[in-house]
Amino acid sequence: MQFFLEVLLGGLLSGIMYSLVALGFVLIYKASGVFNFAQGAMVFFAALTAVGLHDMGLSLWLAVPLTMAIMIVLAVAIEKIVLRPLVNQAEITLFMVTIGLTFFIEGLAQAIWGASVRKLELGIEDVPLEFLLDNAGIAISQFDLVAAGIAFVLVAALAIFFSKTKVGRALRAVADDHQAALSIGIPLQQIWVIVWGVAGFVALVAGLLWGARNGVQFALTFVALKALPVLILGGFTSVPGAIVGGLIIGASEKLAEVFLGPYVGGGIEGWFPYVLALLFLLVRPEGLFGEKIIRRI
Amino acid sequence: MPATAAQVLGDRLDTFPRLLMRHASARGGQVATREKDLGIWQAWTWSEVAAETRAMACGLSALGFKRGDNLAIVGDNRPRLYWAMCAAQMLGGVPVPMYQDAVAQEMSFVLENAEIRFAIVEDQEQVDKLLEVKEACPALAHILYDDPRGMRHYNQTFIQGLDEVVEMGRIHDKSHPDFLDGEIALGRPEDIAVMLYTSGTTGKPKGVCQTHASFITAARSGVDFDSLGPDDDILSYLPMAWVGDHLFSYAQAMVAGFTINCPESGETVMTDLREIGPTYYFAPPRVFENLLTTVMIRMEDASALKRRMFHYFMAVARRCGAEILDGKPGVAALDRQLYALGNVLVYGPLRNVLGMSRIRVAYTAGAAIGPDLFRFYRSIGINLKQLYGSTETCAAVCLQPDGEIKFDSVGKPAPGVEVKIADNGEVLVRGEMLLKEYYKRPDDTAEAIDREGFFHTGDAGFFDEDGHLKIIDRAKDVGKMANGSLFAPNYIENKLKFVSYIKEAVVFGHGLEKVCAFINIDMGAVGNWAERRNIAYSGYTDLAQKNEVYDLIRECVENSNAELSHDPMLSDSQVHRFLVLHKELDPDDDELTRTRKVRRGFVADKYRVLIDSLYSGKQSQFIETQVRFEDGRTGMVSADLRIMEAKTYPPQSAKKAA
Amino acid sequence: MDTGRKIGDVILSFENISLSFGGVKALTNIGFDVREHEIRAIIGPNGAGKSSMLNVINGVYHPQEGEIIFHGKHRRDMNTYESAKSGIARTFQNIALFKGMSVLDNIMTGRNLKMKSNFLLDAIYWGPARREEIEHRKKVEEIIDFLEIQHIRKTPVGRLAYGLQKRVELGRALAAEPSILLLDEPMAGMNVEEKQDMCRFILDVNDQLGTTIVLIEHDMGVVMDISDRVVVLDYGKKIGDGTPDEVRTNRDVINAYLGVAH
Amino acid sequence: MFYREAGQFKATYAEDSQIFPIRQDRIGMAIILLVAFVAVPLFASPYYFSAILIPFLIFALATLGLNILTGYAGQLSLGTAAFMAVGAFASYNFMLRIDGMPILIAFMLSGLCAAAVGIVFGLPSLRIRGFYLAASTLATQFFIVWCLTKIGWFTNYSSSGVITAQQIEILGYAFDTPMSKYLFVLIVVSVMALLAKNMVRSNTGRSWMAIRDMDMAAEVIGFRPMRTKLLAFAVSSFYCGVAGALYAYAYLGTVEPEGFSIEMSFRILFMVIIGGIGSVLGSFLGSAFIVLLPTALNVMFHFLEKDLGLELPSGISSSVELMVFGALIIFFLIVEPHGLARLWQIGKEKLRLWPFPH
Amino acid sequence: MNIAKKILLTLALMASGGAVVAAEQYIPAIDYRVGPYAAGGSGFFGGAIDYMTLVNINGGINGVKLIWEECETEYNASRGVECYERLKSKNGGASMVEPLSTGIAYGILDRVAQDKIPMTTLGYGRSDAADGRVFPYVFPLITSYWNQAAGMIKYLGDKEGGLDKLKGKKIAFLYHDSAFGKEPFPVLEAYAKQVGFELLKLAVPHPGNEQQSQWLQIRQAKPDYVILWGWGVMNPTALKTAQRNGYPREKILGVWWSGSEEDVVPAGDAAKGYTSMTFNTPGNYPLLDELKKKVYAAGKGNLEDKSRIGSTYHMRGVTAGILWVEAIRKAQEKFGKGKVMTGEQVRWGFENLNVDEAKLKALGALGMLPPVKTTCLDHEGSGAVKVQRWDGAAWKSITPNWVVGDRAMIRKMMEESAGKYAVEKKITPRDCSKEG
Repeated sequence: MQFFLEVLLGGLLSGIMYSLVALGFVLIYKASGVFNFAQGAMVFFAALTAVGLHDMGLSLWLAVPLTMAIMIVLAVAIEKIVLRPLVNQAEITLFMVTIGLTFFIEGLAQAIWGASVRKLELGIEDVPLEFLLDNAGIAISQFDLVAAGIAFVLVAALAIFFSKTKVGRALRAVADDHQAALSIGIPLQQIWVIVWGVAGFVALVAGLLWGARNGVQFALTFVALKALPVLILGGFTSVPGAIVGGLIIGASEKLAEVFLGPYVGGGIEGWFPYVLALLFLLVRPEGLFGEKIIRRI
Repeated sequence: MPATAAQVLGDRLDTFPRLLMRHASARGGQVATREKDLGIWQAWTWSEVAAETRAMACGLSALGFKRGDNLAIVGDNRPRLYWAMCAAQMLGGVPVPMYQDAVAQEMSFVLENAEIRFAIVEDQEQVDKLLEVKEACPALAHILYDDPRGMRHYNQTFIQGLDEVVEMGRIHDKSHPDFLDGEIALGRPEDIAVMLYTSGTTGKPKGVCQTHASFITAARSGVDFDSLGPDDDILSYLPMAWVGDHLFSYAQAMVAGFTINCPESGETVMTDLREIGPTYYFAPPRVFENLLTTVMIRMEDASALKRRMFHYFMAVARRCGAEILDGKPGVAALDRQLYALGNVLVYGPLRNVLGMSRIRVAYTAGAAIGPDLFRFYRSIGINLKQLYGSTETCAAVCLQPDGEIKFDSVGKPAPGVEVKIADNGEVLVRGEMLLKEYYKRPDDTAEAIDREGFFHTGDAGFFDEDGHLKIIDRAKDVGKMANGSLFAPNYIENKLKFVSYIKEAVVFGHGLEKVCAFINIDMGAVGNWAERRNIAYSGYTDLAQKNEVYDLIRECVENSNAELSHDPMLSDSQVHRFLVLHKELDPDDDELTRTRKVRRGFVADKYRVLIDSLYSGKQSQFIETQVRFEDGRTGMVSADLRIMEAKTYPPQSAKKAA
Repeated sequence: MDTGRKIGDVILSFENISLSFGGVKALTNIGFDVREHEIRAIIGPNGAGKSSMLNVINGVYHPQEGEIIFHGKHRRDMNTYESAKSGIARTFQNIALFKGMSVLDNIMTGRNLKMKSNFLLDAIYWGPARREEIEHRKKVEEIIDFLEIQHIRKTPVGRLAYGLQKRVELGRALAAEPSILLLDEPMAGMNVEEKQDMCRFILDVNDQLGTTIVLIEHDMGVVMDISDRVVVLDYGKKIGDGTPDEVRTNRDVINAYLGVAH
Repeated sequence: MFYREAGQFKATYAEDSQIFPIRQDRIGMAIILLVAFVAVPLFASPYYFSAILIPFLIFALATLGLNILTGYAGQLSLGTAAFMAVGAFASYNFMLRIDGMPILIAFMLSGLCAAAVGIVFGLPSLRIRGFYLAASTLATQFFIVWCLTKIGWFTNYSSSGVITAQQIEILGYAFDTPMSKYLFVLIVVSVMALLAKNMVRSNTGRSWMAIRDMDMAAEVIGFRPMRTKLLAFAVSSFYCGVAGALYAYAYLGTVEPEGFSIEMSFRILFMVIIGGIGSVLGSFLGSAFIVLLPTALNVMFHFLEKDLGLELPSGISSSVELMVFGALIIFFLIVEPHGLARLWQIGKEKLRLWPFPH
Repeated sequence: MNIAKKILLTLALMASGGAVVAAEQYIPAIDYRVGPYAAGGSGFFGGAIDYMTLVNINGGINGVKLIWEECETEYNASRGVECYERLKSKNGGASMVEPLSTGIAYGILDRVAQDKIPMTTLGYGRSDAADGRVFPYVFPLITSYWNQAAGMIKYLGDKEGGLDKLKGKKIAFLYHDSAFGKEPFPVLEAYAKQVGFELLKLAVPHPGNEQQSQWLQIRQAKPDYVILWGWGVMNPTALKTAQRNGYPREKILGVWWSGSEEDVVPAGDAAKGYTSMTFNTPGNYPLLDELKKKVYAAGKGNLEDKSRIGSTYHMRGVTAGILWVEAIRKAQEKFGKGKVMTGEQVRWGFENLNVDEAKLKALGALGMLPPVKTTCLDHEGSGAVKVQRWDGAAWKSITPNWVVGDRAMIRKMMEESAGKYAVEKKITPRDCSKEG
């Protein structure tokens, strides 16, 4: 039971890390209907830029805001050069263009900062909480708890941003109906820049946390793969969905790997979340919090 | 059937039914008729056509159609309507093709005049029209329709499907196998083969009776002239009642045995033309003109590079294209190379998109064709030629021989045709292709054909030094100016109208000191021209009065003046002053005939005030005119019309002589 | 074939049909019948449940209550495949053509139930598959001819004007050679001329092929002109049923609907 | 410009519904085939065969497979490489375990295995659409590769999970040179492309497109969504399976399950989209683009460096190659969001109407 | 339009490239410098190219200069094959090839035999390729995975005070779930059976950036040792996750792919004390000094980041360079000094390598790599490994001598496996007694 609890908690905390990445996808999809395949590349780019600047001697307090500025420049550039000419194109085309973007960003990141693996210390120790370990025999990483905290703060901030600020409400309007949004005078271009900027910010946070965990390297782009089942489960358009989905995916994949894996040769974490999400979708095709798809004829 | 057909025929190919039977036995498997229907080109071989025609003839006969009866044929170019002509001829009857777009009242005259008992029509629309006038034409006893669509509830006994009749005929033919062959055998070349009504600018239409002999002669001379054969294809899209279509799609097809192709519908003619790619083509100048206009307009939208390429090679073609087509020597080697390149890049593709890649010979007739227009087609390698003729002459008086094309003449008299010019300039014609008579109009017949057997065409013209006939105007329109020199208004008007910017022109000068003109601009061409120059305009009236437009038109008028100055007989007819009318001349306002010919007298009366101003030297004149809109409402248009002087040139003939 | 149509027996009838979506009632206790060869109109204001009714007829929606009697068989609901199979074809209020295909292909799809070929034969495209394709092409060409859309035969439907799209959609439905044709606002958004054409086509279909037609239409003039009997729905309830004249004088109908117009 | 369509009229429906109704297209196609079957084998170097042409053809086949599913039937999938893996490993086992198994039959059977797997993993498509479906197909990708890694039987208990393809031999003739392998692949791909074209232009294809364009309407006129979608999955997977078998047998020779990675699935999806959704021709164009472009860029950068003396640090040139590749994809999508096939179609229309612009 | 033209132009150039015959020994460098494994690719090929540059600076191999051409594979098998095919016939033909990628190595396994170009797979690829009778053109030089796994067990046994002391112990094998990770299974299983320890196999799905569940299992099973058979991001993640689950890193022993600076630096403190295998003894050598002096000082160094000189991957690349050059040198001894060797001749050189301590000393690399002596039967040539420990700043060797496992047992397994391959591929193994 104690072990079960440990696995469960560990899973939930991992799940939060997935949610963090999934959040970036959700933001962009929600506001512009673009399935942004480049989110992983953005995570990589953001983390690498921050660490690169840090390694050049800047303090993290300076490097991170500077990186954020760069991410905003990137968002503006993407909107101007890539998205604007493709307004009103099919979803799949926009999806594809983000794949082109992925290559470009990956190449850019490595051209600027090189391909070597870098270390990132955020000053949070990644060790089990002694208090818990001693008393309950459960190993819960300090780092994971901090990361979870940051993730929750981020989600809360986004929730407030969406519901309380003018821009946020505009974003929601755009998500609901492009035409309507345009007709009440919200410039779509501006919205896209903001949304890609915010997604860049989320990417930066995710990149820093994941980078501190595993090192800042190309493999950061792979975290996107962890986020996909979260998206399916939580729905492409729901911020809470990304969080809840992440928790479910994290916990269940760990439980499956630990308790089911040994019987089938292990390594099932790669596909288990997808199968889980798939089974879930069969029951609820629009995801946990996704908007119900009404088939009208 | 071939056996009996052969018996009937002997060697005499002197009537159309015999020609058909001959084709059926000589090339029974070859395609005689095609029609775009249900998405594909349905084809009938000569033997199938012969069988269908026989059946139709037998069916008609079973319904009581007799030798000497007239058969009205109304509809678009449908294979069965063509066959119906031959079916009538088999029985010794006379097909009377009628314009399918005529309204019921217009039809009733012909129906009555020709004492029509039988009518074969295309579809419900035509049936309805006939029913409308049935009261007035009590003789009309049978209406047979080709297309059964919508005909289910017409339960009048005198309305029958052609299908039924053909089926009936098949049975009849089977039970009386010798009947029809006998009927065909009775046919004589001097029988009337067809009756074509001429619209006529004045008075009631006249039925022109043409015999088998005259049409076959006319057709044969054309076929021999251009060596047409069974492998040729023609697109049959002109009204069947027009002599041109009858000559090309019926008579010549029967003589030469080539394939006629009926388009799917009026809207799809251009597409169908492109699909079929005929080898032999006939169209009035208006069609060629519209085509050229679309070519030019479509090219305007092309990229600058392509446009430049197009114009460059069109210039090359203008320089040497026609000469190369005529096989004339003296074309520079470089030009030949350029032309070959242009053929790959422009002319070939252009012929292709126009559907004219395969054309060996194309003819135009029915009205004068502008030299520029004519030259354009010849220069891109289309062997376009003019012919001259009328309904009364089976449309075959003069033809332009290959290699001797002059842009302003209609060619040399066709073989077996005698042409002479009367003292008053009128063109007189004699030959086997002349009409037998005007139906039930002995007076008119006598008036048209003089005692020597010459037919008075009503056209004024002259032979040039090479023996080519040049038509200048209708004889009755030719007048004299105050100084006694020749005034040929149509000639001048046509010259003006050959410029694409000018749609209509009316010139005045008979009995006057100098020539003045009303101009109608071509909305499409001038509008396009204006748009390219960023000239904003709100409509025809506004555009017509723009200074830029006036300048443009003046240039056109002056060009035409310059050309006229070269002509010794007409150099006095140069236009001195002109104005651009504030409205388009319109048949709805009775200013034009339905065939878009200017009603000179009417216009002169209606715009008297403008004419006065032209001759009084005023610089502008206010006018207000009532117009009728398409939906029947009327309204007023008014404008202050400017009047402009055009430069004239001294006669050039003196120099030329020197 | 000869002397026009004869209205036959009841082939389809509904009893107490009720349909709701998550608590919202779309249809309540609807009952009416359709006779063979007739033109039956369903009218009513927006949101009256007309389209829902059509969707019940061809099995897109499954009513929670009621009974459908089709060709004498009692059933709770229909399903799309079976209804197509048993000769019910339809058009849609918002044109539901296959945008990526040409007019010809769109109409060809209408013949799918008559085609026996399978994907293997299709892949080889030789012999039976090809013959079948050509045979059905002929039928489709007749429909194209009937609807006078020859000139747009190979145009992708997405590029066509609205009125023509409606016509193509009718063509697709006709391609199935249906015994019952459901038309959902076939003339919506058309100009007068297009409406006249459409009317003519509908009448011709009914007349020449004997097809039973169930029609939803807003244009009262058209409905009263061409239909044999009319059902009037309002807020999911039936408020009138009868010949155009009867309906025209029905008090409830006048109050609910016609009253606005006249 | 080269089109001379005047006079090419159709007198029968058979003529009208040919794959290439225009004579110039038929001639063009004949020339292409002649070049592919005669000229290329005569003149190309082994490098072209084994490094360019063979992978190009194999990926074109896989792209065609995915295009059937995504382009024609409208079901977005990201599991293509997995179906290729099924094909590769299935044919390996058929060849290994059944004595005297003819290779073509083995390929067919492996295609059928892939089709069966495709049907199973296509089942969710009955309820799930769009990106949800796409992301779900990743389950296929990961699960199948995992199975092949985990279950020793598939790899004949090779310690590392690697299989080595047997030689291609038909009626005693061994296809062992690059050229003969190329011809073998070419024949297979040509035949399958023809079959695919036939399917998509007949009722089968119409049923797919109907489901894609408007599934509700398709259902109402009698197409059965389940059957249609699953058929698309099956046919698509069959194509991918055969492509996978060719990938193992005619291209790499030795393959590991991880070789059929998600990156490969994505690559094939790029090919579909860049080439043109719902186009057989597009499958070939897309494959050519994605297979050739990185190579061409690489060669070009080497050219720039070596011959123009443009010295770049070695890491940077690789990165810049990647950037240019990404930028080109973006560029092409902006120029023509419907892919190269549409670009060709527009070009062809222009040529047909030449000298007119439209 | 312009780009297309250029591409065509370069394609044409590319096709004609093969015709030039050069008086230089040509080695294609099928490398990867972008993507997830870029660190390994750039380090390894950096080292090899640095060494070749040095050889050229020193006058080449008996006067024959080395040339090389790079081609980016992005670690993608398909692109690797294209690179190989493109580069193999350039400059008079490749003398050898080294893809540093299991996938690409598989993709060109048949091709190198056909093209008669020897392929080295230093420390990766098929272990059974060491059997030169079946794989005449493949050289898994120094140590294959199997010998390395044997060395690991040997080391652990030594640590416990004898192999038999491992009996009853529990060893967790945490591996990258791929062909690479599964390669040592037979060896480990054989040892487990022979020695009697419990082997706990734990798969980490690619890419391995999440290992919580595996380490929880380890935490619960409490194994005595964990063998980490990882790659790329999996390594720092393993160390970090070990730390957060409180597993002592001193008990983690990594494969050499888990033993580079790039693997431990991102893990930070979590890596301090972690041990891994290597076939280079970390440290400084006269050879490295020479590289810095002659190559880097002249600005001809291949690494952008000079601090990486002497790093694990770089040193491994230098090692590869030494072996390549020595193989060519050996071939020249037989086929003519100062001549350019063909691929087949170089193959002979690889098969008759004898890099002994004296040779290494002469090169200034004594102790950097174990002596290598290959034969027709044995394409591996050594099988020796070392163990190194990360002290937080650098790797330090902790085994004074080279560690060698049960080579006889491994040899037997290799021959069995190679035999099976030969049967499947219908290859008749060479008779080594006839080879000169």
